[in-house]
Amino acid sequence: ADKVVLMLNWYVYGEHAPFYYGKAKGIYAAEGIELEIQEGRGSAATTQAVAAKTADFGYVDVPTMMRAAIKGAPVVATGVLLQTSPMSAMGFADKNIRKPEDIKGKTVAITPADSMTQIWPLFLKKTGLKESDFKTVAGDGQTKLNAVINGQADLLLGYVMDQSMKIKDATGKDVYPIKFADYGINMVSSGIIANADYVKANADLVRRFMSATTKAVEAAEKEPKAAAQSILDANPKGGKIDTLTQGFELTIPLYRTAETKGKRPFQVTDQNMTETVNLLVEYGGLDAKAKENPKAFYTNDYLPKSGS
Amino acid sequence: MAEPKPQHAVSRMLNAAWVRPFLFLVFIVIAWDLSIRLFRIPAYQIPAPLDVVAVLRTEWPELLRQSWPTTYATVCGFLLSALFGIPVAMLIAGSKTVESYVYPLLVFSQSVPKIAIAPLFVVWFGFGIIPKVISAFLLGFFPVVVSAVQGFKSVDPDMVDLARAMQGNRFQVFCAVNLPHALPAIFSGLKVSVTLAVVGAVVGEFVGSNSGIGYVMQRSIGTFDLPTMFAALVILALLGVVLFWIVDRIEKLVIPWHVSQREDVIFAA
Amino acid sequence: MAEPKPQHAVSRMLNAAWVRPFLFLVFIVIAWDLSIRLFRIPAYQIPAPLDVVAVLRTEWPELLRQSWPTTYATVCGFLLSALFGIPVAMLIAGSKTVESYVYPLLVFSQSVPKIAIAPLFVVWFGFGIIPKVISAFLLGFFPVVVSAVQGFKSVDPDMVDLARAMQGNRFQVFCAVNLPHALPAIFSGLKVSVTLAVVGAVVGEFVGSNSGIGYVMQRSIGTFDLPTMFAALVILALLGVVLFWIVDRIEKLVIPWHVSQREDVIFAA
Amino acid sequence: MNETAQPAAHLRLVSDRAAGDASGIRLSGVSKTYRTRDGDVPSLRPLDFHINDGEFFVVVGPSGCGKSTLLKLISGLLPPTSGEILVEGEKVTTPHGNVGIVFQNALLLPWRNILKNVMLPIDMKRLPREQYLTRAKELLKLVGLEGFEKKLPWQLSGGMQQRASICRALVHDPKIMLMDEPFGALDALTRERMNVELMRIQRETRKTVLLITHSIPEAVFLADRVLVMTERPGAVAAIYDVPLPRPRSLDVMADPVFTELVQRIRKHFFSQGSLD
Amino acid sequence: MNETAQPAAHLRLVSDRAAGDASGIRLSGVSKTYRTRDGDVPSLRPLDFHINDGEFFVVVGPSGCGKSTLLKLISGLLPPTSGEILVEGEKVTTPHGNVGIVFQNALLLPWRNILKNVMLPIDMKRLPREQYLTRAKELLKLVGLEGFEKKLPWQLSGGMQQRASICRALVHDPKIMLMDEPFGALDALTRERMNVELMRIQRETRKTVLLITHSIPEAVFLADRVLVMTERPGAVAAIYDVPLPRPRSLDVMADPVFTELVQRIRKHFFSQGSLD
Ligand SMILES: Nc1ncnc2c1ncn2[C@@H]1O[C@H](COP(=O)(O)OP(=O)(O)OP(=O)(O)O)[C@@H](O)[C@H]1O
Ligand SMILES: Nc1ncnc2c1ncn2[C@@H]1O[C@H](COP(=O)(O)OP(=O)(O)OP(=O)(O)O)[C@@H](O)[C@H]1O
Ligand SMILES: [Mg+2]
Ligand SMILES: [Mg+2]
Repeated sequence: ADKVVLMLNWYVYGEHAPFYYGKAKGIYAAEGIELEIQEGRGSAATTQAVAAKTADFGYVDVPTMMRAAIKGAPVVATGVLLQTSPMSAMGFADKNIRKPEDIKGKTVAITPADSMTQIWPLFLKKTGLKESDFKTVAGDGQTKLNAVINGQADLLLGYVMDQSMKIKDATGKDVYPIKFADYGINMVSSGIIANADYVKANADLVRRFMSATTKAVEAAEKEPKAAAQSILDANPKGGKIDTLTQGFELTIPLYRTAETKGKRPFQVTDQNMTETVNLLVEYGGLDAKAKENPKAFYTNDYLPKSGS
Repeated sequence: MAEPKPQHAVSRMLNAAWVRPFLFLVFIVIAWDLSIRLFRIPAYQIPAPLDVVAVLRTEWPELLRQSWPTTYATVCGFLLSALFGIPVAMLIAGSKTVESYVYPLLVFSQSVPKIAIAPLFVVWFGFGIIPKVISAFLLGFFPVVVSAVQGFKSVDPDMVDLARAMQGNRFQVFCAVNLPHALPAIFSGLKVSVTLAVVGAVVGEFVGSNSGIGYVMQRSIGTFDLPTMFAALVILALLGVVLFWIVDRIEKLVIPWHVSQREDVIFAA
Repeated sequence: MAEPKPQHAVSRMLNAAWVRPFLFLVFIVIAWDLSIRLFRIPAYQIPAPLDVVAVLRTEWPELLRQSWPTTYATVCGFLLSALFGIPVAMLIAGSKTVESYVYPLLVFSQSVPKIAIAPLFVVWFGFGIIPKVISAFLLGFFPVVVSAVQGFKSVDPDMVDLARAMQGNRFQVFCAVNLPHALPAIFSGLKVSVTLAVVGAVVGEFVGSNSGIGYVMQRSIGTFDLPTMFAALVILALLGVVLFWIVDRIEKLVIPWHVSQREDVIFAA
Repeated sequence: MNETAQPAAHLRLVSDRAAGDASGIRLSGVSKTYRTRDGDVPSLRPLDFHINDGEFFVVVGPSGCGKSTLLKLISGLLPPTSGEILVEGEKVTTPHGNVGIVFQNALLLPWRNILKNVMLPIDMKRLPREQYLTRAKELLKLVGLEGFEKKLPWQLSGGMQQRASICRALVHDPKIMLMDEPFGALDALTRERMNVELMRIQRETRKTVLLITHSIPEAVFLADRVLVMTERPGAVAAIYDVPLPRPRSLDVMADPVFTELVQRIRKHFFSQGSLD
Repeated sequence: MNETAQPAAHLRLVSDRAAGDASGIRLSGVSKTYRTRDGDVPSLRPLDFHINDGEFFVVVGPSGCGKSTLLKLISGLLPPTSGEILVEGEKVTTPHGNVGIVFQNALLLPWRNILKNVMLPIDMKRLPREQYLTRAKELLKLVGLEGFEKKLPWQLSGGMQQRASICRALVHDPKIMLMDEPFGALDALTRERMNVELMRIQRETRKTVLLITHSIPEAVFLADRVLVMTERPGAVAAIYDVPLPRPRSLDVMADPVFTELVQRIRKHFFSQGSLD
């Protein structure tokens, strides 16, 4: 079997369930792939690792990959899994912040220049808010959580399936996310990336890998709990089963947009990608020359054709 | 002239070798517990010591297993620091020209936070032990150099003359006079270095490793598993204390002649 | 007895005060450029020096503005290190009992990576300057203590006796003999401390701050803006070099009597 | 010489009965053993003697017999292994009273220039600086160190350092002087000049002086009484009265009492060792 | 004494013409000025003299006149400000040849025990350790330090340290000995014994010895020639031949030639200073 290393974007959490599930169910083995899953330290680091061929595939935030690619990193997305953005502004449910207007006069915790913070101005524009309507505090991921938990901030910018779970874990209280996607911001998020040269040299292997991954996602979608359990089986210290399950369940709706409803996973539309690139160029500090050829960043060529 | 009489029995008891580490641990736990109660620190900020102790009890085989890679990386990084730091210090102390070029370079490299450049190590050296060792080395290196330079430069020129007059070559003179004279200073550098090497190894694990205490810590931060995270911190701290103690013992063996090793108290009654 | 004759003119030129920092910068840039070319490091890993210089040129007002908070936090943290470190070292050197309890405690606290506990500072002290100062202080504190303890303990007991015989009280004896004797060691600790304080301040900014070089750095990591990130690193490194140099100057002023300050070369020809 | 008959007054061993009062320095049963890692080093056998107030007391003895140890014991810097030391009636446990000490090696603080080194006792005792500054400068001039006030110790020759340390012991005009071979590194002329100066100062200010020396003529020239010690571990071999009138000039060295006493003390040494 | 008439041979200033060969130590126009931050300190005025091979050459002079500086110049540890020094015909620029030095302070390395301190030259010169170990122990015994081999320097008395440093200078049996007040901290008996020993060793091994001392009788007792220096900055005041036959015993001190020479040298000192 071919040995393949997949590096995740972060330490394992609910979103990663399909990979573990696929491995546990022998879906990868069936395609002749011996999969090794590496935990990561952020999308940027994983992208660099893939570019440097330290890992074969990466599961990263695709916009982050685009920024690296435009700087010359030889990486390409061979499948975009989260076609809807999980970005949201969230606070404790009992604070009753449910609409953009509720943010007025509140304090928002952000991490400087992370993907959410970059899109944040667009969200404000779309919802008619101004920077002066609220206060901002900045810190790293941990600080953001702490700030909300301790009341130094009312909201934080985070992913629906990630930070909300952590806050709930820590405090037992529910969190209400205001999703950016609900306000007309269409942007892709995580996907599978690989080294461009590696893809050329191993076209068949990439095809098999994507095929297996597609099947793994489909299988996991149907059995969220079992999929989450597979994380713990491989990784006994990977978290609590409830949190992992809930986190994964929150991820599933992000797999498809209105256009790709009913399709198999990873079948991202060109329009969705172009829109993402345009948004990133305008708000996300992506170099303007990215607009010239959005297709350079991704390919659906290695995905299995619809059907099975 | 040592301590005043009345406290003698008590202080001797408190100083008995086997009592100290024990008392010390008890003290830490109590201070911890007290400050949690006193400042009303909620459990999602700092867990109660008992929870941490529980984790340490139930998870110790796993924690022990994870501490080996960290210990290994720390020790390697530390040894590299000593191995490179002392000769570099030798060169710096030996020549003003070397000093004026190499020293700023070192300082330059030191003020860069390792956590910011550590991801590059991972890119270059992968996820193995190497990035951790490098990270530990980079943190531990500088204190050794600075202290050793100070030690080498503080030597009495008359003593150097003494050895020179015996036609010792530069290196012999160095080994006979400068090096032993600098040993106390070097050891003080090594002591700082060894604790920083622990931090360096963990930082290395933060950015790229799937084993080690740093990994355990980062993962438990992710799942908000504070008792495990603090258990990892406790283990790190203990690792630092043990390595520091080992360096201290070696110092006692290597420089028995030094004033700090004489039996009397340094400050008089 | 200093340098051999033939090199004299060249080495004097190379050592002229104004040439050195300039040469030093040139050297760094060249080394950087060379290693990029030599190891074929792609621009998305390490940017070319010229790109970084370009950022430094165009963005310098912003970068300058952002370096003030970092500098301020560094200096405050460093001063606190010195202010607390020296008295603590005094106590440790003064009493074996204090040593056996306080020292392990310090080591214990040192081996914990600050980056792991810094988020708690933000929780307790908010997003202002305080967590940065504390972080800088915590990193800078230990080297001062260790070096000062070594310095205090190395003093010639006969000199202490001399001052004691004049009926100086403990504190006077300390100030007249132990402290000046320990100054060279203390300064070596301060030099390590000041570079670590820079790192500490930046770590503080990483975890929670709206300004400072650490903030710039984190922002540019997010946008994959490597030239800006490296510009920030260069500024940090320069900050470290400048602060180190200041400490070195102060050392020269404070201990003109020390052997290391004599004009002759330490190692002889 | 008629040694076998009635010995001359100065050659008699002096009985060590002091006036019963509480003045001076009194040692009873004082011994010292250094404990080192590789066994004990006995340094002083129990000593009993006393030094009267205002007396010039000189100690001679072979190298390593415990003279410096004795001085440290009396100054309160070392605790005796047994016995007790009384200074002006009070038991010595820590450094005490109004004492000036010259240690065997000059022991100047390398971070103070010569003048500041001399002023050290003033700083330690918090005496008014200005007042003693002129005195310090005068003393430096007296010992021939004018112009070296601002130099650092390592810029002085061995003998100059020793002279500076003598100034340091004298600057606060102490009641008791303890001097450990203060003139060892001085040339003959300077040494004699310093002897005369020290004698003058002692007479004028009625100091109690304990001086250790290796020069027997110097001992006899300066002393009211001379203590001769045996080899290590040191004990009292003899204590001699020096019945030479004061003030003494260098001419006294020609006095037969002087030469006879010097001869007598020399014999102590030679009876222990054997010259090849 | 008939000083005004034809002076006795030993009282004549010796003309400093050496045999034209390249042996011994030759100084021509050697001067030294220390440059310090606050101005220059002239320490030696230009000196011209030479020391013959196998000669016992003693230097006396007032404290601070530059004797130690002279020794450091000859040993090659300090560069002269002007002039040049030839040792066995070769110009001195760095420490050279087969030399043993006793510095003014004992300068024992605190991290070596006494025996290892004595063995230092063996280590520096990479001579066979075993062979010299017995010699080192014999020397220590000779100076009365038997049983202190394993002690650290600070556990010894001042005089004992000085004796150890003499052993260190002798252990490798050097051709040239440079000794800076080697017996300053020794008591009269030990000192005389060491004088005799040193003289015996010098005679037996035909060493060239340059010895600095403050004791004029010692100088005359030991020396083939005595160099008298003036006050700082030092210059040659006179060089005296000592026409006493060898081997000399301590009895030579009663010889009128001896006493006369001592008197004569003393006069140099007293003509410069003035005794109050
Ligand atoms: N700190 C110490 N530890 C152990 N032994 C010591 C210490 N100080 C002195 N001694 C021993 O005590 C004895 C007496 O030493 P002391 O210095 O009193 O002699 P001294 O009479 O002053 O000799 P000298 O005339 O040579 O100075 C010596 O044998 C010495 O080895
Ligand atoms: N390193 C130095 N820097 C400046 N001046 C110095 C230095 N060493 C010695 N001197 C000066 O040079 C002069 C001669 O010093 P040297 O040590 O040679 O005297 P000496 O004859 O050995 O005196 P002594 O008999 O007191 O030891 C002194 O005036 C001294 O102040
Ligand atoms: Mg002594
Ligand atoms: Mg001298």
